[in-house]
Amino acid sequence: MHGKIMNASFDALVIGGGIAGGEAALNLANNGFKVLIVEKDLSIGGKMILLSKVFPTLDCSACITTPKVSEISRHPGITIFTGSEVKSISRKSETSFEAEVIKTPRYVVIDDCTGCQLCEQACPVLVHDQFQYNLVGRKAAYIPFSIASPRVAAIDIENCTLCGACEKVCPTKCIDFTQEEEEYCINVKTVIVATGFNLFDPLKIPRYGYGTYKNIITSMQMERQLAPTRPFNTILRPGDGKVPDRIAYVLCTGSRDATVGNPICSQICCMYSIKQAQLLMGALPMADVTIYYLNIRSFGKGFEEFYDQAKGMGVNFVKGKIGKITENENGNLNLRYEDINENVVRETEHDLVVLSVGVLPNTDSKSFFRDGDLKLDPFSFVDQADPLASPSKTSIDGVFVAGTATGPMDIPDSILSAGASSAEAISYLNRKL
Amino acid sequence: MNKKIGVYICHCGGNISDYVDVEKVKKSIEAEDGVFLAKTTLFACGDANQKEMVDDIKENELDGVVVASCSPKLHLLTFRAVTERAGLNKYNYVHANIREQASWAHSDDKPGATETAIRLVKAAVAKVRLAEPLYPFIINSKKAVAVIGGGIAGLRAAIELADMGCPVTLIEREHFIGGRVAQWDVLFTTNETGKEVVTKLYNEVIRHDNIRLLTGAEVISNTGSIGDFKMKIKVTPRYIKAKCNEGHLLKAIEVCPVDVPDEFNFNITNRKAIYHNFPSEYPQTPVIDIKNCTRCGECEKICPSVDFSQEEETIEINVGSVLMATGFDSYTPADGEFGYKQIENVVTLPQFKRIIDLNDKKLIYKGKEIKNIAYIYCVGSRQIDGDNKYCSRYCCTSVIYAAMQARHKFSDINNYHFNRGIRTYGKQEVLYAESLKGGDIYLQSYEDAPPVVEQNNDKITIRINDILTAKKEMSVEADLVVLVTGMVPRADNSVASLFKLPKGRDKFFNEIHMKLRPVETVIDGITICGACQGPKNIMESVNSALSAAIKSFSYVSKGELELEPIIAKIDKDLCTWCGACAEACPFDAIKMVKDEKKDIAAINNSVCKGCGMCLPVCPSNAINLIAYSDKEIESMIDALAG
Amino acid sequence: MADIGKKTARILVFSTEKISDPAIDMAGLLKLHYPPTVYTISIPCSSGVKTSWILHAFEKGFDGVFIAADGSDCPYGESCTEKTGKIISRTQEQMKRLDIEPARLRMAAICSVCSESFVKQMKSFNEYLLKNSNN
Amino acid sequence: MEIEKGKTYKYLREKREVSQAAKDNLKQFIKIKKLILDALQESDLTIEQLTQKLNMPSNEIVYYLMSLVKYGFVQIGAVDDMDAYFSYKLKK
Amino acid sequence: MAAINTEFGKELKKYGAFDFNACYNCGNCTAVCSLSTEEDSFPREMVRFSVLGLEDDIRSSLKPWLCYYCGECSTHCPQEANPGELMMSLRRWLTTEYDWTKLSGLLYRSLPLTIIGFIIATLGVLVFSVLENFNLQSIMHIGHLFEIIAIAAVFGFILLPNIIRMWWMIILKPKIKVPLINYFTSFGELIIHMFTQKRSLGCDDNQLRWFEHFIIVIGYLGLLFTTVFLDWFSNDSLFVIVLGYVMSIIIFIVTIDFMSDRIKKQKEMSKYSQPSDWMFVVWLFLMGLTAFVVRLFIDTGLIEKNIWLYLFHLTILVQWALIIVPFGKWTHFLYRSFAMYFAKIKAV
Repeated sequence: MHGKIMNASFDALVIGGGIAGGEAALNLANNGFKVLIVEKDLSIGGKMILLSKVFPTLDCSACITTPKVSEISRHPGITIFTGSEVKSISRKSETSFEAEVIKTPRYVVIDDCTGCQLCEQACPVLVHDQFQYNLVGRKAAYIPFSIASPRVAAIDIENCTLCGACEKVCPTKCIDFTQEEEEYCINVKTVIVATGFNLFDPLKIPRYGYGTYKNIITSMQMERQLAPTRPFNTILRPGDGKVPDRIAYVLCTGSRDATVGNPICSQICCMYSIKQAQLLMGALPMADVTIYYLNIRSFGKGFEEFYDQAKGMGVNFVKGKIGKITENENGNLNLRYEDINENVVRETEHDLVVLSVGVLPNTDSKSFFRDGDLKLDPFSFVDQADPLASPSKTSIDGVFVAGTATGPMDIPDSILSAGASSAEAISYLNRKL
Repeated sequence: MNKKIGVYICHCGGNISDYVDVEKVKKSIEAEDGVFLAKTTLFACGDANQKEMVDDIKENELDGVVVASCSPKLHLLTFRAVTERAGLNKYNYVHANIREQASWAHSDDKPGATETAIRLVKAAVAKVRLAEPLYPFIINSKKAVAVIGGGIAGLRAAIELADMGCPVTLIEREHFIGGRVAQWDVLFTTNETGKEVVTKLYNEVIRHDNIRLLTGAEVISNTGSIGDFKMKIKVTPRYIKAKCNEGHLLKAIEVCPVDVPDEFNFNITNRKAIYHNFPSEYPQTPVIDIKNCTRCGECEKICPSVDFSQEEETIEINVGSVLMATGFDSYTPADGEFGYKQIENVVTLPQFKRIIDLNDKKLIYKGKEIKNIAYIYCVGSRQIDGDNKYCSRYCCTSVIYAAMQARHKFSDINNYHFNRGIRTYGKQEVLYAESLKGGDIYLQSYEDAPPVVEQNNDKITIRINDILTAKKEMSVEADLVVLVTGMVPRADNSVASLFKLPKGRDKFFNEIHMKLRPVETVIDGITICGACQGPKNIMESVNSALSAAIKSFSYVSKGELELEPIIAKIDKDLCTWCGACAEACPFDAIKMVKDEKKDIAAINNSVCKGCGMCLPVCPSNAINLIAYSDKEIESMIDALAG
Repeated sequence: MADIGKKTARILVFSTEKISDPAIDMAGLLKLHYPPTVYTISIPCSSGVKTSWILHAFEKGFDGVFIAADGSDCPYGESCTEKTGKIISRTQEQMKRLDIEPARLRMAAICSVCSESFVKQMKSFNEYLLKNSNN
Repeated sequence: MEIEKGKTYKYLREKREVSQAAKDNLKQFIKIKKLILDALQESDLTIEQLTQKLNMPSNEIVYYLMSLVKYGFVQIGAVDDMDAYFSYKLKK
Repeated sequence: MAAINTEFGKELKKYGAFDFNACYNCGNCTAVCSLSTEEDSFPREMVRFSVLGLEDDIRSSLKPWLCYYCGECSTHCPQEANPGELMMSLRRWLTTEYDWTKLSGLLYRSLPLTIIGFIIATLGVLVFSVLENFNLQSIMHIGHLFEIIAIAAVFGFILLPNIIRMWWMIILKPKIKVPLINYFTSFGELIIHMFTQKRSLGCDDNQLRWFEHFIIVIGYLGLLFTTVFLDWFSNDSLFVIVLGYVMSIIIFIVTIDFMSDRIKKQKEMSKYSQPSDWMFVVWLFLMGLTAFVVRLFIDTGLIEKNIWLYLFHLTILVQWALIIVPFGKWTHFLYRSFAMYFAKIKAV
């Protein structure tokens, strides 16, 4: 059905171009191995590149990610397929795998695009911008975000009306609607699964009213509002554009909750919420920020001190899980919870509510391998075959796992896990070659 | 020579531009001598800007570049690489730190911050004006790594390095390997015992030709640096012949009259001067603890394998990189802290784990059967008054798991957890849920109102104002109190001071950057991993160990390294050889040589570290440090003075 | 909030790349404010500061010079503290001769995490210099 | 069909049906864009005022207005006395 | 200072509670409960007291009675600790605490003992019938007298002392000072709640449940009034006959719905049924049904030849009056109403 199938071979296939996949690929390439990164999104950098600042140092996330990302994209030993998906992987021999990779058309010739954004200006269509988590719109011809890598345009064909406006203005004639899906047959010796995580969808908790009440956002939407590449120029309620001054964080939204099928702790929400609270207090000095929590899990290096710092800045911490949320006529929200310290149920009004959504597995990895060979753990993360002595080993010899594909973890842990998987992959390659 | 200089001023996505008027900075330096172009950018480090810089340098034939952005610790190397890609020598690049030292430091004073930034950028421009191209020295890097510490992290790193094809010397201070993991019994998630894990790794270690294992070994000196560390290692003998008869040895242990506290069991039991840690420890040969041995000779009479003639050795090794995996100590509570050492039956978590391991069927401690156990959390962690502000991260899971193990192994155990908020992060949460369902009782207090342990007659009572019960005062009578002690840095960290490793606020070893360079230290060639870097559980330790292994490997794998050409330089005309510089040099890098007419000093390029200690002592001002010459420093001072 | 526009002393800091620089950076990171007229020049080691540089700074109008010394943490060896001390005393003697108040040169060991101590030093030095300024 | 560079959209038009949803979405955006820009033509307005004037849900106004800011049609004006609402004006 | 007693939790499991130990004290249950107020927050506090075994605090608390078991707390409990079922178990436990005879505790904890009790009641009816030579007239007459006497006796010897014990536990022992006048001013509350259970209207689930309960209370009291005071089976007034029919129909129709819920287990509150729950609803159903059929047989003249039918009805009646009413779930109806009354007294 497709034209031709292209063949290529690499030493290692890294699935996922987030921070873990990127770090693993760099380690491998720096040691002389040829690496292919297959990234589903239009840009590498994963979720981290979209964050505001990172705890506990408050470095801006982009400042850490962008140089890494440009190092990856420049590296002669690394090939990157963006907008591509692994369809299947099967073992071909003792020492090799064959991967079927589908590259969906971008309708833009990456090498020719200069990122001038003229097409974006010309495009008449406006749809929700997924990289701004739907807070604003984007065009159907668009550059994913300003620090994307590659920073080139793409056409969202689902929403494109084929009016041709973009093509008319493109100075380098790099827009090409004749592109078709390409199928690659990739031969590799080892595979690193770095498929990352999904965020919990709060629509699954109807009593919180996300989606219905417009001034409830997810933590990722707040992350975007605080990021340098933010959608609004300041922090605004998406319901009516008001600058909020009583902001609430609802921790454990979709974590530690058997009723939504996710009994585990997401490990990062406490800290990112504390970080956002600190940033909000900086951005909106008059605002009150309240964090409703079950237990604060500030366990990492410098985390407890960071938590103390937030308390010192005046962030209000209330122990109690939010039971339900109702909306007032002015768009403000009433949060009902039990104040555990006082042992009484209370209802408190806030004008913006941030749901600190949890980490869910990205179950894509399940379908890569034939016959369900890649074992998953009870929570559908990639199972670690030997979690204590070889944390990146999976149930398949020669396939390693890095970062949040094995479970929730923060950025430093993801990077260490990526380091571990690349180390194991290199010694595997040494043993097999 | 008039340079063409390009200046890039970074917004840092608001980090700088929120406090520093970057446009004003740009305007005020545009007129500076030599500045050809000045630009502001949202992210200087972003790919797009990097490309733009390369294009600018090429197109305009710039021969000097300044980026004013964050600390050079983060991105000096990034921009040096950019200039190199553009075909410009990377030492024609100068970094101005206007984030940490201007926008952030003076975020309370925007005009002040802007003014500071202007001066800092002008100083950088002044410096780059005088910069000259420099070329790195290439040195040989010995393809070998020393791994210090034979615990789980060290073992795992050593195996990985060996697998990657790198010779490793694994140095363990104790006579037995396995570190803390060997001391733990059943381990969380896999239910393997610590012994099983250590056995598995030990078998790999001895299988490997690339690994040389030294036990009872301590690093006593280090000279040299990256690529070429020269270390002396003192190896204490076992005083037992390698080939020994086990039956005889067991008898020898039996007859030994010495009785000293057994550190392996955290002093809850005693051992002899000739001892095993446990029957299957590694290496399997027992040891005579010569410090406590009375030389009575009883063992020698029974066992021909005992050999007091063995002598301490000093081994010299030469490696390209050092990987530190020295582990942690468990916090020792102060006398009287929750009754420690004042009330009998108050033990620490590691002791408790050993107690579980040593008992069978019934849980007996000090002759009494234990039924009710109280666990007091955060002892030595998250301290309000003490120094340890940090959370030790592993203890919640560790103690919950140990408590469950006690409940399963022995009958009728009641567990009471006096905690400050349970932190079973990630998948460990299921363990907490299981513990609750199993009937363990959790009581929570705030840090400023910890539980109180009291002894009345024979009974130990623990009282707490439980915030989960509206701060009602609750009490429990316990047979055993377990203090859940956190991780602290090793008390004896002499090996670290040999290498001058920097420590963080928490006194653990500090990495350069938690996310960018998480296992590297400011001392080139030395990597850190495991719990010596901060509290970690086993999986996290191993992840960092493998990351450190690959980093250490990258220092030595190519056999050579590039070194910074920043060294001292002698002005032959001015030098009159007085010897003051040679005396001042801590590295012995300066020697006298005969020049045409006179004696002068000469620098050994590959030994000089570029510290500059020789500069101020020269009476004739004949020495300058490359890139820090009088001219450069003075022109910077001029620029800063404004 | 700082008193914006209030006069502060001009202080030149010689700090070291591996030890005191990180502390000064961290002071910024933690937003521990100090006078904005404090400028830093980074060098490899505090025992490499030349007297002539310090005198040059006074000549150019700096009110004070501060050496953020490595102290015992110095990666180049333990002699650093002693050597830096000697430079200070030698320079101060020269300053006396040139009729510059010797207290306008200060030194303190700033370890890699001594951010608070650095800021304290800068504030007290600033106050001292303002009080004793001739204007 | 011959493919002409710069007019490849014509090629795809032959092969691919543009979905009705995409067409509707475009129509709606053009309509709302015009409404908002016309309203701002008269005077600077806050989102609250726009909501009343256009009789549209305020969250939709936020979405479209911010998109218009993003693409340079509208710029952000002053904030009110309560620091609560910004006004918006046309970009000249 | 209160000592922790883990035995209590184990005891409570005999009353049907389970998994409540899993509670990690997030307070979600309290927050989603629409009956929970700042003055009276539950159920988490009760869960916590149960885990720690704070018997005295539970005994003196009215909170278990303030819950009408809509089940929201259990549905949304992130630890699946079933606070709703715990509250139900606490009501059972409290019932036995109030009961001076302690017989209700036996019934809740042991199904065999319950069955023996029912068999004894059945045998009693049989023995009595044999003694009366199966004479329908005299059996029906004595049956009617029995009803009057049983009601008076159960109320006088068991329920009244138990309510006094309840009062002692809730007001007297915790030394709560209550002005005497409150007892009179709050009396209306008792009556209103007894007949309408209006508090359950605050529950989130639906108004139908409240309506059903209301109807069944009306039906039950109506049937009781018709049979006992109007002597339905011996009365010839058309109004009384129809009234009895209507009341008994209401009872068995509504109980059928209740039973089907318990079988379907779709609603949270009907997921976990204890024998005591089943007994209550089944016997109520049988009462309504048998009373209906007996009167039908009387009206159609079939009863003479089918005296067993009346005996069956009588057996149900005896079991109901002597076991379920004084010791079983029926008491909840009474205690709940008094709980509202005491709550009002305390609050005024």
